[in-house]
Amino acid sequence: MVRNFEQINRMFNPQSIAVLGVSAQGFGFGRGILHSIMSVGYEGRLYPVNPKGGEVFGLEMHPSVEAIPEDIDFAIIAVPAPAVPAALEECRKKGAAGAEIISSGFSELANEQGEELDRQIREIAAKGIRVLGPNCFGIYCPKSGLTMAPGGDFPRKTGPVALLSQSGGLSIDFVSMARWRGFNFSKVVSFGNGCDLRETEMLEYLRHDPDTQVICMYVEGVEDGREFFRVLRQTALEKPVIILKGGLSESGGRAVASHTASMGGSDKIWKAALNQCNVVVAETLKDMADAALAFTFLPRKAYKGMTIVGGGGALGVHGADMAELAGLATPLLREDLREQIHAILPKPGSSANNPVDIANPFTPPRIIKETVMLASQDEAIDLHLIIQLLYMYKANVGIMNAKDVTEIIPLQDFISEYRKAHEKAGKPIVLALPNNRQERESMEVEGIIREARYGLTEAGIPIFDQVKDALQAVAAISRYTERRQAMLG
Amino acid sequence: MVRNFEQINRMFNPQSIAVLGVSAQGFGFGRGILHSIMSVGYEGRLYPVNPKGGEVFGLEMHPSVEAIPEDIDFAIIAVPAPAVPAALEECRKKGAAGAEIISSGFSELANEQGEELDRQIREIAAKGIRVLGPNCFGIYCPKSGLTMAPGGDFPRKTGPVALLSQSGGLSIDFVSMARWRGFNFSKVVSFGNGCDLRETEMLEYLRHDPDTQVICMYVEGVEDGREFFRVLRQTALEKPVIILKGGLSESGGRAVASHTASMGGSDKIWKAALNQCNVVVAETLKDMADAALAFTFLPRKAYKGMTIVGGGGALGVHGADMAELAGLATPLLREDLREQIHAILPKPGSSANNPVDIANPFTPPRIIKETVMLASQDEAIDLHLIIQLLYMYKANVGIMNAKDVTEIIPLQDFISEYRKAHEKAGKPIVLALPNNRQERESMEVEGIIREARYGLTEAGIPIFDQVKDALQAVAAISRYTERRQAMLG
Amino acid sequence: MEIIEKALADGRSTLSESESKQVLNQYNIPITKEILATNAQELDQAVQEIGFPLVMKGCAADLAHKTESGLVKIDIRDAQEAREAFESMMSKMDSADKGVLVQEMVKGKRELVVGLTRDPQFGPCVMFGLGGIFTEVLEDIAFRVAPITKADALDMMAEIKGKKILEAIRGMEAADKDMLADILVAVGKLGEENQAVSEVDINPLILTGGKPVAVDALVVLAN
Amino acid sequence: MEIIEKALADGRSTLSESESKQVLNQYNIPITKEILATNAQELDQAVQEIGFPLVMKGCAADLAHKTESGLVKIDIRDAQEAREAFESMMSKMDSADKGVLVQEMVKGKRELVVGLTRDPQFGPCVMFGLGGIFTEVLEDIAFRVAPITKADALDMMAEIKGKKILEAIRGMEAADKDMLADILVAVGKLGEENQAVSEVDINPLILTGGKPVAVDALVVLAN
Repeated sequence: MVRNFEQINRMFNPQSIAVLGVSAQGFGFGRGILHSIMSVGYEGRLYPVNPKGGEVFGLEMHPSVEAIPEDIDFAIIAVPAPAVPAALEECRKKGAAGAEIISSGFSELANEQGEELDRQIREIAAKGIRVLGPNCFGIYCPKSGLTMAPGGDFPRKTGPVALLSQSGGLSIDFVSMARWRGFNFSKVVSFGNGCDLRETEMLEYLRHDPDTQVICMYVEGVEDGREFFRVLRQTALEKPVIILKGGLSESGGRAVASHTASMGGSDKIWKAALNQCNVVVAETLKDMADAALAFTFLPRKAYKGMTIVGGGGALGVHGADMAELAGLATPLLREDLREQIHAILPKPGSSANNPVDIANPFTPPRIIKETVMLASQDEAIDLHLIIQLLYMYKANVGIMNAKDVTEIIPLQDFISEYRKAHEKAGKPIVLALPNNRQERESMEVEGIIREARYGLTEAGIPIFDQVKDALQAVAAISRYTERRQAMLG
Repeated sequence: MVRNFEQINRMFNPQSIAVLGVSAQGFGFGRGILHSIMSVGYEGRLYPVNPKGGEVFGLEMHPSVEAIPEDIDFAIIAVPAPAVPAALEECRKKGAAGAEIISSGFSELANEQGEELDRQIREIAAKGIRVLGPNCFGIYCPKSGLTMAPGGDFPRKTGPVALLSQSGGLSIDFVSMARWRGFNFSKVVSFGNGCDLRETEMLEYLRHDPDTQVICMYVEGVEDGREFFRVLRQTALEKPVIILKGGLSESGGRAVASHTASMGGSDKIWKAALNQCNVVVAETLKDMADAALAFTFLPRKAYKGMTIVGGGGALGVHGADMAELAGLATPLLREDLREQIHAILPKPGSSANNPVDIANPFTPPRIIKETVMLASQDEAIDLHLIIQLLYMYKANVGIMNAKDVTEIIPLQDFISEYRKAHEKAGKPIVLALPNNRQERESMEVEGIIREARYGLTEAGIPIFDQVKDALQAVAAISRYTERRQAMLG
Repeated sequence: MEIIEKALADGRSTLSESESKQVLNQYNIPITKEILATNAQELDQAVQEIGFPLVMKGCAADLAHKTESGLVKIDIRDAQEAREAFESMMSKMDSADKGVLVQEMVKGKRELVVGLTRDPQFGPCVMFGLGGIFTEVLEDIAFRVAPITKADALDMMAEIKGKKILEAIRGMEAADKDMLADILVAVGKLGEENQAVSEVDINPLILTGGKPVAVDALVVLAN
Repeated sequence: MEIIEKALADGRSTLSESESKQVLNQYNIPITKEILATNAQELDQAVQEIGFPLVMKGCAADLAHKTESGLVKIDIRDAQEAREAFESMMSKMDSADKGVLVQEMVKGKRELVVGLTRDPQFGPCVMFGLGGIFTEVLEDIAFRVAPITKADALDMMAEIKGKKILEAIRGMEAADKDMLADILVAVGKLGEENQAVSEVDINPLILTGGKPVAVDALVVLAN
């Protein structure tokens, strides 16, 4: 197994790559992925292949794989489906550890010709070259500079999250959702039809991968349920695994059939199997991104009690309701702390009960920081949720005689005070930072919110759009941690 | 009752307003609301009152209400709590139909002095002046130009939605969330402690209000449950009522107590009562806004079958899963239509099954329009959901050699083709228009999405952030309509 | 209602099973055929009238945990058994109004619960759900604010998770939903018309061949 | 296992109740005390051994809807009743292997279900939930992929909505969760070790004084 992983490691970290099926002009997949890899700044050697020769993006085209002047580590195959088996065999002979086949037109068409091509690919793979795809987007590995076709501007910053997905489009989406949430990737793999490498083996690989601490998966069907289950159970004991399962509904199942030609499996058994393995089940891709953010930023702990701090009573009421739904408590704070918090809050309209009502959204960040520091002294409190309605400042522009909202939002103050709170409070802080002013005329509010999010995530504070998103993500960590402890006895 | 409503009508549409408690400088509430009303462009006569006289925003201050040169229709009271009863009595004598008391420091403090002030207000109200508040933000009525304190830039455009809320901050938030979603208001009322006018009477008023077609409510507790129930049941039979109930959890209930001093009531009975009245129950304020959008834009119908149209297989799988969870079906389309749709879709990678996979997010809007027009001919289809990933264009900027994304997104095409589809398809269209590229460096993508949202909502197409949001909102209409028909026998 | 007024006058906060069922009976809610016996002679008459097999239950106001206290005996098949049960039960109770309720044994596996509760905000509310031990185990119940319409009552039956229990399953007849709806409407009316009634608990309401019968009942009064 | 192999050799796709229980018994799953009688003499012996009250059930492979077909009689209290039931049941069945199962009457109100199913993707899966008519009415069941650990089994008990049924309620003893867990683990093992078994259905598994006993069981074979 370990030997095998060395081969897969070579695929993720190739020194030389052949790209087959690159046209000199147009927007074909081959040319697209070459462009992406160059844009992302891959440092190894790139060998575009086109029988007609010529040049592309300043690189010489090679008439065949054989004509490449050295052995290759990895191949990206984008030739038309019928030409794929021969191309793959050429790459194998050229020493490639593996290949990703991004061409489509295989078993996903659910016709005989497609099935036959898949079979041929499997035969060649069995001779020693490992294959991702066909009908996939392949690998994004920020460490090595390998990226997917529309991922030319993906970050090179690495992080602890891996994604394993049957769908290519969804991989692109997920990386996009991660970059502004502030978490990064070890490896992203889209394996499409999964003729050779697919969910189970890749999961086992990621389990052993020292760069991966959190594993996200999009699964429609699996090839060998029992083996997948065995590996999943073991993996989830070691690293949190977050899964979005597609095709649980009847017509979702039908869409799966036309999408990657795999069996959906029975709804109830799937849910039971994921639950049994202590998998974090995400309902939407957004939920998966929020959970990955939480698992990346927050200590793994069974969070029970929390404070909710925000300006406006209804906000706190709603927060407490959502917390209870998520299985989190907002207990009344210790009396001495309540008194000290009461003393620093603006009056009237504030409340030092938990949820803590800071009276209005314009209460200075220093006071919120102090509130959080005080509340941290309560042993019943494991975590703080601050609800920050920055967009509310917009309504004050007129009466404050300001030029625009950037003048009156103390943005740097927020970032620096919350940074301090994060460093000194001794208990994690999460922020809900919604923007309820998304009209065309308030782009500057969006700009500020993005700056705030960037500054705070850089400081290590995870930011969520909505209160409910934050609470669900925290609750997922609690559940995972508690059950893991129970499973380990 | 009708006579009573005439008095309330006068409060919403005053010709003259006294504002009590306006300071010449600073950011006090009185000065704030005066500024807001002037900013919004109120056309009636405004009389700021300050015993010291002087000027504010170019208006003469009157030393007392009595000194105002004419009788007043409405009063806005922002003087300190202990001075409120006397101020209210002055306004009553000056002929005011009603007043909103935005000062705080009353029964919400849960002390004897506060209770006593509330009692005095009730006594004066009983003599004939109707009161909103205290501890409220009062009225926003775009038709008359009356607005709330931080609502100086609220739209003057009127619409069919009314909001009735104990919380003022939440009212502001909800109006903000409405403006970019594209729906507008008949009346928004925040009644705070609700000494006089509150949920039941205002609901009855809105039931009779010809300008109101959809009623949203934020409720923590009610004064007379049985009477509220009776009016709610009758109202929801005539107009959809969407309710966000705060304080169902234990600590949410505690926050309610400190917020507006009303009883939360038992969780189960509340849910049962709302269900019995066929209320649309919203879990979050965002859900309430999405439901209001759907009820405003879409015909009231028991939607059952729908198409889901999007680029990328996993997207359709997920859409179908979410639809089933919401109780909506995505049936296979009629064979002849499937063939016609298949013929116009790009290949390979597309599927004319339902969900319809348009292969990638860059398929021209004309093809999506034609798909929708064809699918409309299927009798099993009541509605279309298009999933539009405009942000995906951003990744193509490099390979397309474009200056930026605005160059390559056919924005006007989208708007005009979808407009045509909306006008001619004969079945409603809803759009999910997420933005998964919210990093600081992609503000231009956000700008385009907002333009698209604006253009499409202007054309009558409701736009939701996420697929799940759209499906939940449509499902709410189906449930409301079906149960209403059942209740009417 | 006379029974209620009398109990209130006596300072009692509950009605006995027998009294509770008389109240239900006045609202046309079907109850078990039953006779209260306070001595051996009444017992013999009651047994003769009800017929075997029968059920016997200790009966007095404020009796709790009848089953656990040995105050319920089912499937009594002869006079000897009945006499022994009577003596045993009488010896276990000490209130002045004590007696033994001789009751027909209702055949039916499906137990439901119907109840009334007073919510501080919404007043009398009708409850419907799975009965017997499942009321406690599953809390699969629906509430409606009274007064309720027949449509409300049917809605309640459709709302519980175990609604399939009302269908024709395992060779049993479908429940008479019309009769059930009438019972729910009647319980709401009972709550509306008797401010002194703070709770009603009919549990179990057994489906016997599809027809509901109140087999045990408790009316609680507000003091 | 011999019983299974014989049934497969006979081309059968189900085991009779008696055979099914023997399979369970080999996995240490507690079953009712029972004796199969095929003639009057065997009946008398069986009745004597089991003792009254007892239950009689028609027994053959491929019997469906026993209750509805009059092939189940419970609470038989004397020899006369037993003889009548035997004759009536024998006359209603026509397969060669027919017989009547004479069974102890298990006391207990709480019915559970334990089962095994084979999922096309995940293989043998163990099921646990509320039994009797509630299996159908509520589908309050939990699944786990086999083999399962004891912790998995306890997890299943905590997962069902009606988990309170396992607690000490209404004067009944708490269920012996340890025994229940062993049963669930054993059913998983049975599925793992016998590829020919496609389904197991133990319904009801009755709690009698907290101890679970398999009162009815069906083993389905894959052909």
